[in-house]
Amino acid sequence: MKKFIHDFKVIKKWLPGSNHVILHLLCSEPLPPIKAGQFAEILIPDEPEVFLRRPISIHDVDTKNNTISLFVKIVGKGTYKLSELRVDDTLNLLYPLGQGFEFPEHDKILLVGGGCGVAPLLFLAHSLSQHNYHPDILIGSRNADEIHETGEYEKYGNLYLITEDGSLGEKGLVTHHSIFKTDEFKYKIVYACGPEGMLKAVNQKLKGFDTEVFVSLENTMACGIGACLSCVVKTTTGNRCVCTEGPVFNTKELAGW
Amino acid sequence: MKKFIHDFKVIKKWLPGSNHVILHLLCSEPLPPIKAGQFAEILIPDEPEVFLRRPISIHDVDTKNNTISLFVKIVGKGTYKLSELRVDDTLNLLYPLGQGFEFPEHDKILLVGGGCGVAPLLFLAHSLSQHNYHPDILIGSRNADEIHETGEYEKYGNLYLITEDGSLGEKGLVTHHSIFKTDEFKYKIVYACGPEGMLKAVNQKLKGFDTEVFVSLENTMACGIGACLSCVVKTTTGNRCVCTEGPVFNTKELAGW
Amino acid sequence: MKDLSVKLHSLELRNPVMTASGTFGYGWEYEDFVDLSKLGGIVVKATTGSHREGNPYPRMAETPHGMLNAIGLQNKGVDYFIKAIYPAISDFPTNVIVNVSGSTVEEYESVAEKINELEKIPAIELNISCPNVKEGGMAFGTSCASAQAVTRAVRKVYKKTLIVKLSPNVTSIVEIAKGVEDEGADSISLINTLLGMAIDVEKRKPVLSTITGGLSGPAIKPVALRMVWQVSQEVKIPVIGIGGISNASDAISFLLAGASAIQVGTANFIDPSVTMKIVAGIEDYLERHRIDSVKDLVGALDVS
Amino acid sequence: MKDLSVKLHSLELRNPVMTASGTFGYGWEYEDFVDLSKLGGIVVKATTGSHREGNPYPRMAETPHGMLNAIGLQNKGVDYFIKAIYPAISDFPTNVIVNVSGSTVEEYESVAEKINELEKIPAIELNISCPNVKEGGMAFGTSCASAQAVTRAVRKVYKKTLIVKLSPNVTSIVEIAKGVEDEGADSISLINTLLGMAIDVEKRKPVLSTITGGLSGPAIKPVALRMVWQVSQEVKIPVIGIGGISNASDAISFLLAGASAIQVGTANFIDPSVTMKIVAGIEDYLERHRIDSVKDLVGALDVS
Ligand SMILES: Cc1cc2nc3c(=O)[nH]c(=O)nc-3n(C[C@H](O)[C@H](O)[C@H](O)COP(=O)(O)OP(=O)(O)OC[C@H]3O[C@@H](n4cnc5c(N)ncnc54)[C@H](O)[C@@H]3O)c2cc1C
Ligand SMILES: Cc1cc2nc3c(=O)[nH]c(=O)nc-3n(C[C@H](O)[C@H](O)[C@H](O)COP(=O)(O)OP(=O)(O)OC[C@H]3O[C@@H](n4cnc5c(N)ncnc54)[C@H](O)[C@@H]3O)c2cc1C
Ligand SMILES: Cc1cc2nc3c(=O)[nH]c(=O)nc-3n(C[C@H](O)[C@H](O)[C@H](O)COP(=O)(O)O)c2cc1C
Ligand SMILES: Cc1cc2nc3c(=O)[nH]c(=O)nc-3n(C[C@H](O)[C@H](O)[C@H](O)COP(=O)(O)O)c2cc1C
Ligand code: FES
Ligand code: FES
Repeated sequence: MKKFIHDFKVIKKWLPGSNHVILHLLCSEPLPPIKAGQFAEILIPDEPEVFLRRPISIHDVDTKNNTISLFVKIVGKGTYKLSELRVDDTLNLLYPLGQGFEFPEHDKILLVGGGCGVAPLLFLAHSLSQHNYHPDILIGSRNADEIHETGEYEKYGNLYLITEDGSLGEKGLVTHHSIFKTDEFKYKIVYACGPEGMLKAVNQKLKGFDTEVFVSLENTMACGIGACLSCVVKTTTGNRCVCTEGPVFNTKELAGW
Repeated sequence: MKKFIHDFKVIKKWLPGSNHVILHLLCSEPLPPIKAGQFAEILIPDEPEVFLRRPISIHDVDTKNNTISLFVKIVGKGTYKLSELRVDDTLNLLYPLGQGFEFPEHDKILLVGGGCGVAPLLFLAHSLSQHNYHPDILIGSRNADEIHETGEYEKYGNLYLITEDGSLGEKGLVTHHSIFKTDEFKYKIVYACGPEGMLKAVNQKLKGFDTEVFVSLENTMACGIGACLSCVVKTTTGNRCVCTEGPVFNTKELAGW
Repeated sequence: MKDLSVKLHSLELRNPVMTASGTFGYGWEYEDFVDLSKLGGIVVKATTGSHREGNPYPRMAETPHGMLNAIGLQNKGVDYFIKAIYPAISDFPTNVIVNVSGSTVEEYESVAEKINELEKIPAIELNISCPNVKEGGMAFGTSCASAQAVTRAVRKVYKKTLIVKLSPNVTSIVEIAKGVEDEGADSISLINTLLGMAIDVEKRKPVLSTITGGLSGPAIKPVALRMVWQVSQEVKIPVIGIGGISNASDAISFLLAGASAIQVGTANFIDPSVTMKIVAGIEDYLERHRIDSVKDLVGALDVS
Repeated sequence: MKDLSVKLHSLELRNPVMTASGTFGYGWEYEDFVDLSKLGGIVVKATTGSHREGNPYPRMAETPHGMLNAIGLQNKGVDYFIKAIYPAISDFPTNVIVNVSGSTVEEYESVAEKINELEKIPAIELNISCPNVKEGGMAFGTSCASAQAVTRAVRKVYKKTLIVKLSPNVTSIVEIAKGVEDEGADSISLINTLLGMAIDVEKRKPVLSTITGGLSGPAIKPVALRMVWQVSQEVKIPVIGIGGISNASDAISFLLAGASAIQVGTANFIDPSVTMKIVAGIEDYLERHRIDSVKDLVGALDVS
């Protein structure tokens, strides 16, 4: 897929909960085709402590209005700076990067998101729904403060929630959710995004099942386009770049999973 | 004099002409005593290409309102960033630095400013006037576009102008101004600020006269407080720091002038 | 029109702007952003005798105005390169130069010998300066005797333009530069990365799996510029300047310091189209300064 | 209350935060911003056998996240120091360490011998690594034999804590560190500046009057950290980490890498009160990580 470097204008920004920011960005050019699971490398403006671009998933795309949105957890200097942007500020994106999710042949789909890794799931649910799929969606988090936009997800599928402190939905870790009850588990495909520990736990949980598990990885990146080889993950066929061959992988291919 | 690091708030900013910015800054603490000719080391915010603070003269002080002003020529990244500041932005200053001008015993004073070097002259005229001196003021510049705030200077003394293209006042270089006519030159003290070439020309011009010439130098600086020894100028008594022993020097002390 | 062409021994470049090995992939990664026909050349990834997986993840750390990498020469080996990659890149409308690496003199020699057969590859860059492999790599570049030994062996089998890429992690870069010149190098490129390290204090662990790695980016530019200046005073063969170049003004600094051409590395990651801006910026500089040929900038630093 | 104290041979520091020579004047320049009684120590400017004017202006250039300096050891000489400066600083409520420089072994020796007589100076730092003087300086620090020769001569006449400050412009920092340890150094500090260069492309001139100068600041931190890590693995005497330290997290990196104390240099120029923030930040880190003594951080990097 052809990649672009475009300037976007911040048209809306809000700070849901205490450490997230959601940005709506208007592209200065017509948006190119973007697939769910793809990401952008963002140039962080005016921040002396940040040198490299930062990879952030495309959270949703609104082709009619030529906008995209980002869902960012504030974890360091770069993401903090993103949370400080004001409406009308400009942001430079290198995108769309990576392979994104492949659509399956059947409709027994579960999307699982944990913590901030949830970012690409909204666009995935949105895309699946546009193609007449009916995914179920499970979002897990530490507490209610970290779960946002539930109304958005509900547009595209049944939404299940779980929090570690029980403040929203069931109580426990994602893999404790009743959806994973052995005798009732009905999904053929699971798409999961979130912290690596959670992804591994989900994958372990489904080892005995006839289910394919796809995960979106978040290795640190320098270039985002396959040039630097920083972002590799060990697969059954050797080191492969998360930026160009991922970020989405079938866990069958991942060595040591 | 005791030095401080204070945050200032931009309360007014304007861009007179095409490559200058004037900033009015409100101090977050009561302003300490500041002498004309002293300067501040300014932390340039959010500019990855600027590492060190930038030395900028105190252009004027308004003790009643607890504000100072700066007059900055945009020549590079740091000064450009200053011109991009918005009202309510914060600026961090290390100040007041250097020795400033000494008040003379008599009242035959000429202030000479060239180009952007004019910055400290307004505060000097202001201070002299507060102490009942009546300086004459000569400002030279490339063209009318580079001469600003003439009304301010006129409050404190007679103002003479000269521009290289004759677009304001007399035509020529500063030293061509009729004020320097040999037979009429009456000043015992000249305070000059501006590009080094101009300062040297003024000094040369007055070599035969019974006049003391004080100049304000603009050597590049790292620390601004006498610690790094970057900013030295060669004097008759060896290398001396412009930041702590200047920026104002009697040209008699400067080697090779 | 200004004349931007330069020559490195018998290698003609349409302009002095090349891309640095390991930062530009095989070139196709950048095709959406760079018109390859407007580049002086591209130096492709390190190629070794056989397949290498490189070092474990994490291999990268951000530092102030720079980055550390510990890729460790991941590549599929020279035979795969010849079979699967060369056909895809041999018709690129620019000079394609292969960066040759190894763990033993024999490995360098055998890779160079194989690349020598590739008609469309006009030059190789001998990487005796990679800090990211346990055996060989940088070790060759940090002693004059071993730098000379590799160069000598490769010179025997490689008939086209031989560039030797030096390591900055040495006491006297000039000594090594002269050493490889004596062994028949046609050009010298410098610098490779400085050996550095980063620590995650919260985890109390090194950021890189290899503990140390190679520092690149604007942070190293002053050191690179100094070494280019020192070396170009002392050797007769053309020098290629590398290290932190991010804009036309950086590139011109290296030319003035004595480099006949330059390579852009880490800056490609921040702006994949940066090389195009650098070419345009050099042309603009020549216009503004009324200089007809970029060759007149080479070594034109005024130190009076 | 956490225990921040550390020991460098027989020199006791109330905390590991010192200031680097040439960046903190004689201490009084910072009295409006720093409570000297809260510093581990200050290393004052280089002192030589006789008065030196240093290099001509310009002596400083800004670089990406760093600066080049070419001060050239400007100072009034050891006798003036003893007569006019020592009385003013000898009662500072912290350790005052003198940075000793010279052009010949005899000069180092004679300065050290004179400083040895000053009761209130508990240690000297031997600067065999200044890149900014033609004769001597860095040359002593870039060969093991000459580094050893200076250390040996000074060790004979200097009876208190002897710190030797190393140059990073070498192929093997470990070799030189072990060399000076063998000659009786009580501690090693590193790094001094990397040799670098900057060019004003519009004027086509070097920015510094001396063409090349010493690079300092965050840009060099990864190199400094790597050298501290390498050296502290190989010597038994305590190491002092220097290079780009600008905040508590940087300081802790150096401690984890093996430094028993650190020095803050260039960062003082950007925030004259930075050392106070670093001391507070180290204390906060110990609190958060439930560590009682800063000594437990030294070399505690987890490389498993
Ligand atoms: C393909 C991809 C898609 C991503 N999508 C999103 C997204 O949609 N929303 C979102 O909030 N984040 C996303 N991330 C993660 C995001 O890139 C990092 O959080 C961000 O780069 C951190 O930058 P910073 O400057 O704020 O943190 P820094 O100041 O650089 O680091 C802060 C801390 O975070 C750690 N850290 C930084 N980057 C990573 C990483 N990639 N993996 C693990 N630890 C890291 C650092 O080690 C450090 O401890 C994605 C990452 C990838 C690779
Ligand atoms: C004591 C003192 C008082 C000053 N007062 C004022 C003032 O009131 N208003 C004002 O506009 N400027 C003043 N200056 C000059 C001002 O400090 C510089 O213009 C500024 O630092 C340039 O920063 P920059 O980042 O914009 O330029 P850079 O991007 O750093 O440099 C742009 C160009 O300017 C040159 N340059 C930078 N600094 C200097 C310098 N100090 N002398 C000569 N050339 C330089 C550089 O070599 C380069 O060619 C003063 C300087 C000193 C030392
Ligand atoms: C991710 C990465 C990989 C690199 N791989 C190689 C390599 O394979 N061979 C080589 O000679 N140099 C390699 N280098 C060094 C660069 O070619 C260049 O010499 C160095 O990065 C300095 O230039 P820069 O500051 O412009 O990046 C690599 C650098 C980076 C950042
Ligand atoms: C302006 C300046 C002057 C210096 N003078 C000396 C000196 O006289 N003696 C010395 O041993 N080191 C000197 N240094 C080196 C510093 O002490 C320190 O080793 C180096 O700057 C790296 O630390 P930093 O990155 O924290 O500045 C000087 C550094 C600077 C920036
Ligand atoms: S981030 Fe550079 S190859 Fe993936
Ligand atoms: S700027 Fe540091 S001594 Fe003057």
